[in-house]
Amino acid sequence: MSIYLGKNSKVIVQGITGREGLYHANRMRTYGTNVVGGVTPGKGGQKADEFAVFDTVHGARASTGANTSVIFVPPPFAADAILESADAGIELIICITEGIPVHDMLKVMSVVPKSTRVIGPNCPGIITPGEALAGIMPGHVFSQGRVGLISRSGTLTYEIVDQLTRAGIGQSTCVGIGGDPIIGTVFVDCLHAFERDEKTDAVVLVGEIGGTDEEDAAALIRDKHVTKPVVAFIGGRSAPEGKRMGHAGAIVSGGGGTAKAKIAAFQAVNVPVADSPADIPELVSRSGRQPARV
Amino acid sequence: MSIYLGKNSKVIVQGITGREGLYHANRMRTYGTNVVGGVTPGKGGQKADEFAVFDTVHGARASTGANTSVIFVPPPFAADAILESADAGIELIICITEGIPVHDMLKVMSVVPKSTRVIGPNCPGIITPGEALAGIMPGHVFSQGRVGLISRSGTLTYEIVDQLTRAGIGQSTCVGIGGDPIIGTVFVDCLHAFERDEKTDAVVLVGEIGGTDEEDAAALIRDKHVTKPVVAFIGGRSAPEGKRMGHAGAIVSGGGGTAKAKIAAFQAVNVPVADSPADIPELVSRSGRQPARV
Amino acid sequence: MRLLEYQGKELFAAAGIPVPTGKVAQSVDEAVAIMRANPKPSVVKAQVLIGGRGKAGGIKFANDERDIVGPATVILGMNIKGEIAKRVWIEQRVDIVKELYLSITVDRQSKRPIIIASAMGGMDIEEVAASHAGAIAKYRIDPAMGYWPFVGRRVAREAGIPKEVTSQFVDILGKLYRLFFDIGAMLVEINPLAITKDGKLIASDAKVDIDDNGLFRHPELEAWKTDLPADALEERARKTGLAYVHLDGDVGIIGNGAGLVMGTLDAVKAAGGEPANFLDVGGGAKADIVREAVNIVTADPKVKSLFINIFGGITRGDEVAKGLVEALGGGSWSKDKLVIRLTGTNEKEGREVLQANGIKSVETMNEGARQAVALAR
Amino acid sequence: MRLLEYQGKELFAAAGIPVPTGKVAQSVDEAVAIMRANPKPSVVKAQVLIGGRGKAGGIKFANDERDIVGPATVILGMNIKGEIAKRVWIEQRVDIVKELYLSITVDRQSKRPIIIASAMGGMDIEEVAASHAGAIAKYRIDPAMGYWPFVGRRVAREAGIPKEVTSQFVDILGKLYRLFFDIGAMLVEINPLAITKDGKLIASDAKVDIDDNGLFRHPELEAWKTDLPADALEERARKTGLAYVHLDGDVGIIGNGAGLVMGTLDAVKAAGGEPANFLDVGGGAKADIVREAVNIVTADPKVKSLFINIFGGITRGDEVAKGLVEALGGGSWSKDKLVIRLTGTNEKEGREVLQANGIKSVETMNEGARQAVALAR
Repeated sequence: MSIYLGKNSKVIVQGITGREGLYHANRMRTYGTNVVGGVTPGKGGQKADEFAVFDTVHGARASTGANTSVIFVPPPFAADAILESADAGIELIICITEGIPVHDMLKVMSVVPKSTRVIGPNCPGIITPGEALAGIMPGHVFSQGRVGLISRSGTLTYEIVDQLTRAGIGQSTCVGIGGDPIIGTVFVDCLHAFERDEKTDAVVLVGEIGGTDEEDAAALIRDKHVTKPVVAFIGGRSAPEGKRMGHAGAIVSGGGGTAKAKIAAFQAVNVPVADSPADIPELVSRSGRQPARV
Repeated sequence: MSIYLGKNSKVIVQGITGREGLYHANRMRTYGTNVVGGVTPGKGGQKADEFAVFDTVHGARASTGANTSVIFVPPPFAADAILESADAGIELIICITEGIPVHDMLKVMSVVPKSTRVIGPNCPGIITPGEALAGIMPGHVFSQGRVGLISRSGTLTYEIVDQLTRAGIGQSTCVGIGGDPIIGTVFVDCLHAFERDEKTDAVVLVGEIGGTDEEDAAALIRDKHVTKPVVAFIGGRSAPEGKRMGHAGAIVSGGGGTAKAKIAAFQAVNVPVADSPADIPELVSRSGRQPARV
Repeated sequence: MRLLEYQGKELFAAAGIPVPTGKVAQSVDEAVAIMRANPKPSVVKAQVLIGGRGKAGGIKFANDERDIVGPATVILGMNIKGEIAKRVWIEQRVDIVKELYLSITVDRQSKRPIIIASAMGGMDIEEVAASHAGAIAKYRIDPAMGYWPFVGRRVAREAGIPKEVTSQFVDILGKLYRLFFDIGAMLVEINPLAITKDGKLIASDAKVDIDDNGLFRHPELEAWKTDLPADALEERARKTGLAYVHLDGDVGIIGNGAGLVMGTLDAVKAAGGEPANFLDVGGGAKADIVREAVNIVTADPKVKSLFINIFGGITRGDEVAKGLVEALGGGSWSKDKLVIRLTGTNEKEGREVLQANGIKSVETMNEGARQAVALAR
Repeated sequence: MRLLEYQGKELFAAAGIPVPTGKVAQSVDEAVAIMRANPKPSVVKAQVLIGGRGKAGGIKFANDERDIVGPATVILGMNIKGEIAKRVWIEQRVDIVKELYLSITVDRQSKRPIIIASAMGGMDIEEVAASHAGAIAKYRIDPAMGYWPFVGRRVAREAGIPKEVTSQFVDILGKLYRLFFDIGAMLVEINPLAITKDGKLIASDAKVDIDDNGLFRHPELEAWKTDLPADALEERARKTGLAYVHLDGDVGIIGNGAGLVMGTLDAVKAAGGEPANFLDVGGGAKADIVREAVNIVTADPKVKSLFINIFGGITRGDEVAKGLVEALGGGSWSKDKLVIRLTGTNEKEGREVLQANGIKSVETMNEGARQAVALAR
């Protein structure tokens, strides 16, 4: 295990009897993740493919010892699902669902205990290559190694990871933190974790327009809380103000959240910012400590 | 200073331009309390007797460095006043107001930071004899000494303290925790504080019917978290079930909260329970370590 | 403020919680009219706050306008453990196959609302707790979080609520929580929460207790107060702002501060007497309040002696003495059947007033209690 | 969903926030009728979402049914920075002595609603922030705590709100917070919040932005959607579940995943081109979705070349290729003006489909961007 997720993670899927939930439960298991069951209210006691289904997360946790949950339930019920997992003592909650009302997430994040880590929503999940995959990422593009990755975007992550892997640079853990305005885990959280992680030598940070998460990350680096090399990429340099670019959180408004400001913030703390995903492997290779090859 | 309140406490009065607020602000100052001002929204900049009046607790704290607030505002506005003080960083909030809706206190206690101590509501306040009085207690019956006192009742406290003082037994700090069902500070909190306090040798605990605070205190003593001698008195032995005895919290319901159960709980952990307030001085004198005389 | 069943059910219905169709009647004629308009097999229930009305004969059945006459006549005016039934609630019978229990109350220890549920409904929950603790599920809600459906699912599972009705249960619990919150309740209880033959959940009974301190936010509930059984003296005291509780003994008691008055009651009881009441004049009481307190306590014909126990903190001894003299001057009570103990602020001035009017005072609470008990003999 | 001023003011009024009396008109006749019914000195305001309507001539005045004709005629149909004013809001003028600023929005960093207030209202708050940072008060509310009056008092004091209107301000802020919460808003803004000559606060303007993800809880607001200016292609895409944003360039872009599409736009721009749009087909897109995506992008007459950039994670390359072939087969676009880059899951199968249909593909995103820009020249 690098950060958050590893071989000891026992994963349940909330919404396992749904099309998406079951499909990805199988994919995760195929990847090697220890998927111990799933939850769908009212369907407890049934089986979904080979997975045991429970009515409640409490029940699932009591029976399986699950410590991680991946959530696929529809937006109106997703906040409830997150809170249920937190209430049941699940430590790592990964919410894939896209389209959760922002106010639901405001409420969720204000009441979830500090000891619970929520990732997402509207995220592709998290992968520690060779150990476990919790989410919807295409496992085959990832490779084991010592570069951590944090990203607000899914496919852009795959694109970048694919290039890293092709360049022989493996990953310790890759976290898709999600494209919504209010998310459980932000760049700063992951940077802290990667900084402490012995299996990570450098970090790739994939940001985009909207908000100030990237600026906060730059401030953390400026204040020396992160000493490992960081390479950044910022998507949305060509996005006009006021237009939401697919992700609910990717919007430049009131002159705030521009790619320009984010790039400047990183450059000011000597974090190289790639012009194109294709440039990232080389920037990583050149960065401070040389990450070990696969 | 023994617990919570002492010479370094800088006290403001919320609701200082009200009749009660101003009367007791003057009484507190006369006792020697460092009353640095008061708050009444809309009346900032005025004077109430010799006290500076502020519009907000923030303003009062910024100008005076207040760390303690005594609240006299009417019930509909009292929860707001408590939260205002907490938000402004006041460390000790004593709410005298009687009649605050229970649901207001549920909300308040669920959002007030753990670092903020709320005493009351519906309480007479707190006194560290010879140092400071924050509340409505008649200061003249108290005397300096080494016995701590915690009580759900006001006048019963004065009655008991009067007897202690007449018997030559002074008090370190006396805390009126209030007679409502939901209160900020309970017996257990005060017992912990007195246990750690170097200036307290023994504790008098004045309970009454309703709830299980006394049973919780007995459990704390049973578990050796409190090693100093404790003497208890329980009011309401003659109260019938289902009748509220003056205090909103003093009610036996569903067979729970009886004086009998509370007395039994204390006796089971070798805490002597006085039959009458008049017996308390002798029980204190006989208890474990001999408290120092005034 | 404890509500009668019909009031609780009205709140339930407004909150979207299923209740049997029903109407309340204050007279036999009204009851007959109700059955004439809707001749369905019905339950006729005495509207009293006291428990155990069923065993006392306060629940009967009727099918039409003719056979409602008997039950309504018997129940209206019935004395159930001291409480008179002034109303009957007539509701259509439902076929019940199982009874559940569901309530939300205030948990003082955790400072949170607590949900209590059980698949063993229809009996006293304390009895279930004593005999089948495992059959009861409890959940303390963080009021900052509020109710979310997962809470209901968790409670349902832990209480062993049948799976077929779990989603109804979750829905009802959500509505019950909102009601609890909206009206500032101390207790909302559905016992039994019935499962009908056709698999529906329905609130067969309703027990609601609203926090008196929060009632100012609900003027719309004020009207119901007059429907509730009340002690005339308690009502009178409430209007003066005095805390008075009527009890069964013969020693009248007045004091200042709830704790001290409770202690005084205990002292009277310990001296072998029976307190007639609890009366707290509050802090800083002036002469007129003391006078009214004496009048209220002594208006109870059972009172044989009066014990006044004042510890002067904010309350001034001379004010108390003046009020007492005024009350006695008005002829409402004889000083021969009176014991007063006055200490604290202005005790000297107070005792002078008493002495000047020939009223004797004692030094301690226990001595006062002894004398008051002796006077009541 | 950004609301027009008149919609925002309707919400404000329902929430108890004082707004000037007003009515909305879609035609000159309607405007005349409004003034005939209520001939008061009025402001006539273009209902557009874009800022700066005042400077663009979109705000005029009228006193009666005769002199409304000119302003209404000019404003209705007016093109303000590309947005057509389809409605005017006619409201009674108020005598303003001072303008304040008040808003609540979502603070991403603290994950809390944030209240922003200033005694310097009537101008862009970002400008105030830049020039007079000290004149702005901010307060991040814990949503678990909710709004309490002390928050308003604190904000009022820190923003320098005049004391005479502080209690009104506290009240309005409480109502604004409830509205923000009730409708799931991303932004509620009153700028200016005017102080009238007679010392009353009134919302002179209203800016409301509701979270689209929360709209399903507010079917009552759905009707307003049709009043809002919208891009026809964006509407069409929304119905298919595609995320499409219309831009000003000539290189059409389709990709999967918001981040990848954004990155593709950036690559096109870096290659010297101008993206015509943003279009994300989402994860796991099937052939029919791809076909519709091609149709939507190429329906924009400005599009001169099309760049499709797919990274196959869940999305399968062969499905994308099939959809593309179908779209081209339908004649909606020529393969000569097309560049496709297909990688990841089933990339081989996809490329075979493309090859079989004479469609060439490139290896990298940057190469694709270069070719697409060249094709648009």
